[in-house]
Amino acid sequence: MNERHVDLEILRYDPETDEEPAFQTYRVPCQEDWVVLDAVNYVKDVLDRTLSYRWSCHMAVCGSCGMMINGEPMLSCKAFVRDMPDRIRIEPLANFPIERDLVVVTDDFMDKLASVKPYLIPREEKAIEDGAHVQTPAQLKKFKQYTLCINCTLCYAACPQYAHDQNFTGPAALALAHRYNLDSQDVGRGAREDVVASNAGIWECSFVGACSDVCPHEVDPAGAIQQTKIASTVDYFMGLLTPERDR
Amino acid sequence: MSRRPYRRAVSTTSWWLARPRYIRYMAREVSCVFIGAYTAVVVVGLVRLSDGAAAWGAFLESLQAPVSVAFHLLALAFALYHTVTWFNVTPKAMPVQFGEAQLPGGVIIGAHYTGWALVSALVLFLAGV
Amino acid sequence: MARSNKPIVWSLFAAGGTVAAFITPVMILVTGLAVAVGLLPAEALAYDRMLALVQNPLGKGLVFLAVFLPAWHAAHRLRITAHDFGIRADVAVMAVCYGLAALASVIAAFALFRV
Amino acid sequence: MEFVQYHPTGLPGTGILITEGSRGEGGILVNKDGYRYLQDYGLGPPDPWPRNKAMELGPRDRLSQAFWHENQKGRTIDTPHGDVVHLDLRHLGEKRIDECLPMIRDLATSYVGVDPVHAPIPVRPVVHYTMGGIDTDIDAKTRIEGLFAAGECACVSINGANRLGSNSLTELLVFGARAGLGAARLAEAEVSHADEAAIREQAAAGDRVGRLFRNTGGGESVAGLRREMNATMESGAGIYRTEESLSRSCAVMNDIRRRYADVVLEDKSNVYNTDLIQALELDAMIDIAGAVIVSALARRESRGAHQRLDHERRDDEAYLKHSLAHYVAGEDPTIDYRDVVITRSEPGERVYGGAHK
Repeated sequence: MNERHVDLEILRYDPETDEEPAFQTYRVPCQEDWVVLDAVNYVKDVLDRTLSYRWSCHMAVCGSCGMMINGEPMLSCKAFVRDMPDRIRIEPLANFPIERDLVVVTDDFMDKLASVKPYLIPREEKAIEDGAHVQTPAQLKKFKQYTLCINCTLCYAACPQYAHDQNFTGPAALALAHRYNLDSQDVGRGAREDVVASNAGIWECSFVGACSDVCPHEVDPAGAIQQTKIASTVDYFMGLLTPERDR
Repeated sequence: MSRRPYRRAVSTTSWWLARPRYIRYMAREVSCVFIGAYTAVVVVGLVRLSDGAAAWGAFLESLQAPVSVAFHLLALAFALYHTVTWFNVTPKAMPVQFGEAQLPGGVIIGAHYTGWALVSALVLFLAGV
Repeated sequence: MARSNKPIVWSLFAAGGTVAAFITPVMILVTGLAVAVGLLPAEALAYDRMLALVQNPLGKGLVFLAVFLPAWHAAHRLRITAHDFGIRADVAVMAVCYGLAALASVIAAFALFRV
Repeated sequence: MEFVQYHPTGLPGTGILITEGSRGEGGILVNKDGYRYLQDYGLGPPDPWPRNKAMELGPRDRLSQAFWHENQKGRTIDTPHGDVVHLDLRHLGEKRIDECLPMIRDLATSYVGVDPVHAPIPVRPVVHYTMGGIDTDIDAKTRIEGLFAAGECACVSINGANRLGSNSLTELLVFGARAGLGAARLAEAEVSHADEAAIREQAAAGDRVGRLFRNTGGGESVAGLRREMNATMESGAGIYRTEESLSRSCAVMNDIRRRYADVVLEDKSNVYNTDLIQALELDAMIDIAGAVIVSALARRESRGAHQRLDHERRDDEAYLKHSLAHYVAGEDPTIDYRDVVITRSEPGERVYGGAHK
């Protein structure tokens, strides 16, 4: 198999020794079918054991190996070296604080995710004896796309509004809220609305659309947010017309 | 443990130069300046129209000035960019589902362009083309 | 967190953006370019025709909407764009943008009322 | 721990799984001659349609074993990433593939450069799941007070010597919840389990990390030892085992265990030190590999995912039992047994294919 030498410029940062991050370059012999993660693993296994980064499944389902690759947020297990120039610049995901090397702190995202109540809120609890919850394929189709999110946070790294205002609930969390709002088994929309329809929620989004561009599973958070804006606007005016309605 | 998470600075003024996608976004947003300015021209025109035939004639004459033509050319380019970017995202904002089938985005976009062509043709027809 | 009042301005933005997308290009073409450079005969924008248009109640309404909605669309987007260019004084920006749109709407209404 | 499931259709090189769903839709497995070889291994007849428990929808262990035999007969296809057979989906057509298996098309196209609409996907068995694990009760409690385990690391015995696809969901959702609830209840009971022995154990664990940091000699690398471990486990304790192959791997693993003492950390940082994490993981994996080998050596029969070429029959009399491996510092684990509790499903003959009906 053909081997090709690629220079990886990796942003390094060890809080115990470094004032600020700096690039370090590694020359890596790459196989033709390698992804960037394979090249980074080569650095770790052969050239420099001190490099820190996250990865797990190597097949684009676990969402842990996101990195900025030549400035674009990507899953490094799905970024093929054959599509890249001979110098590949690798940085930790943008818009998150750097813990160490390519590892970022995602606590803020986790909090945002929890804030939109990303779980089914049923009308009433149903005992197992009462049988299955029934949902038609058409009802499933309404939200299925938004279930494909793997929480890789590439969309947060791509979002300029999150970059400028960390209060923004952000693409993945809002898309997930939309997913549950559209679910025929769920009645939690009102409970989510206080977070979703706040200034820091959908209204912080200016529809740049970069989140949907970088999504590895075509979830389209930008579309989800636009749909939520329309639904929330309808809600808002309905609320004005019927102020006594329980909101 | 001596954690010290490092936060990289993001420019608040020039961030959008970093990626082509951001530049396209800003071009779309800046279209509002031209749509707003053109709307102002229309308002001036309405005022001149209400001032009478002479004022309206003077207004029409001022539109022939090279600077006016240049402005309108630029405004047209941005207005067209607004139209294209606005229509192309309609399937995202307003998806249409029949049963299990999703109406293809191209159909929704195509319907908008068709409507646009009809409206434009109607206006041109009324203008005497 | 409190629910936002943005639906008021956003609905105007969305409606205005749609109207602008459909009619602004052809309006610019007719009023700003075609007649000015002679692609369309000057009669297209003749005083009598224009006056007839804005004196007709339906025409009056349509012309007002063609000013009012794009103006609010542009105002709201300009507010966001100012933020995107790093201007963080949102209250001042909001006052200027929405103020201009309100002013344009009022003047247009006044002119249409007068003819 | 001797029961390790191989998934029959992984991509060569990466080991990425091509889901059973692709065979459920009607995908077929063929050898280098384009022959549906599964019919030679008691899984036939080779109907053109998918049938439950027959041909390509036979159990994972049988399909993986059939591959091994085809490989022995020289009827597999040689690639730079090892021998493969072909999973052919072409007859399903582009529309069906895009509707039902979009992810498979994406994975195959991206990772092996094969579009299943136009060409068969190269696949081979890949190590997939350990049926064994930390011994827990039905509340996910382990033998160590205060320690709960759930998921693949645990063995609550919803799998036997084999495992059905998607059972991991039960392991996670049901027993994950029970573990969490159990741990929360224990924490609320305000009982302190920090007795002297526990404190000594914690100190020993801390010392283990400290020793890794202080170690300067040797110069064994984690990645190098891990690669050797992978190779010997695959060759000696893989789809088929023998006394001889297992003993060979046992010796290699003992050597790796000895050399592990010479692992040196390059990374001395206290923040997100993955060099340390990998060293600790390797340490644990060496123990687990030892448990797999020793329990497999002791089980002189073939059952489910444990197939001995030198003991091909199942022996319920002697081995209808769980093997329990106990850790002994620096030595092979000791093995003892516990009876299997049989509830609704009696052990029976495993018959597949449609011919017997």
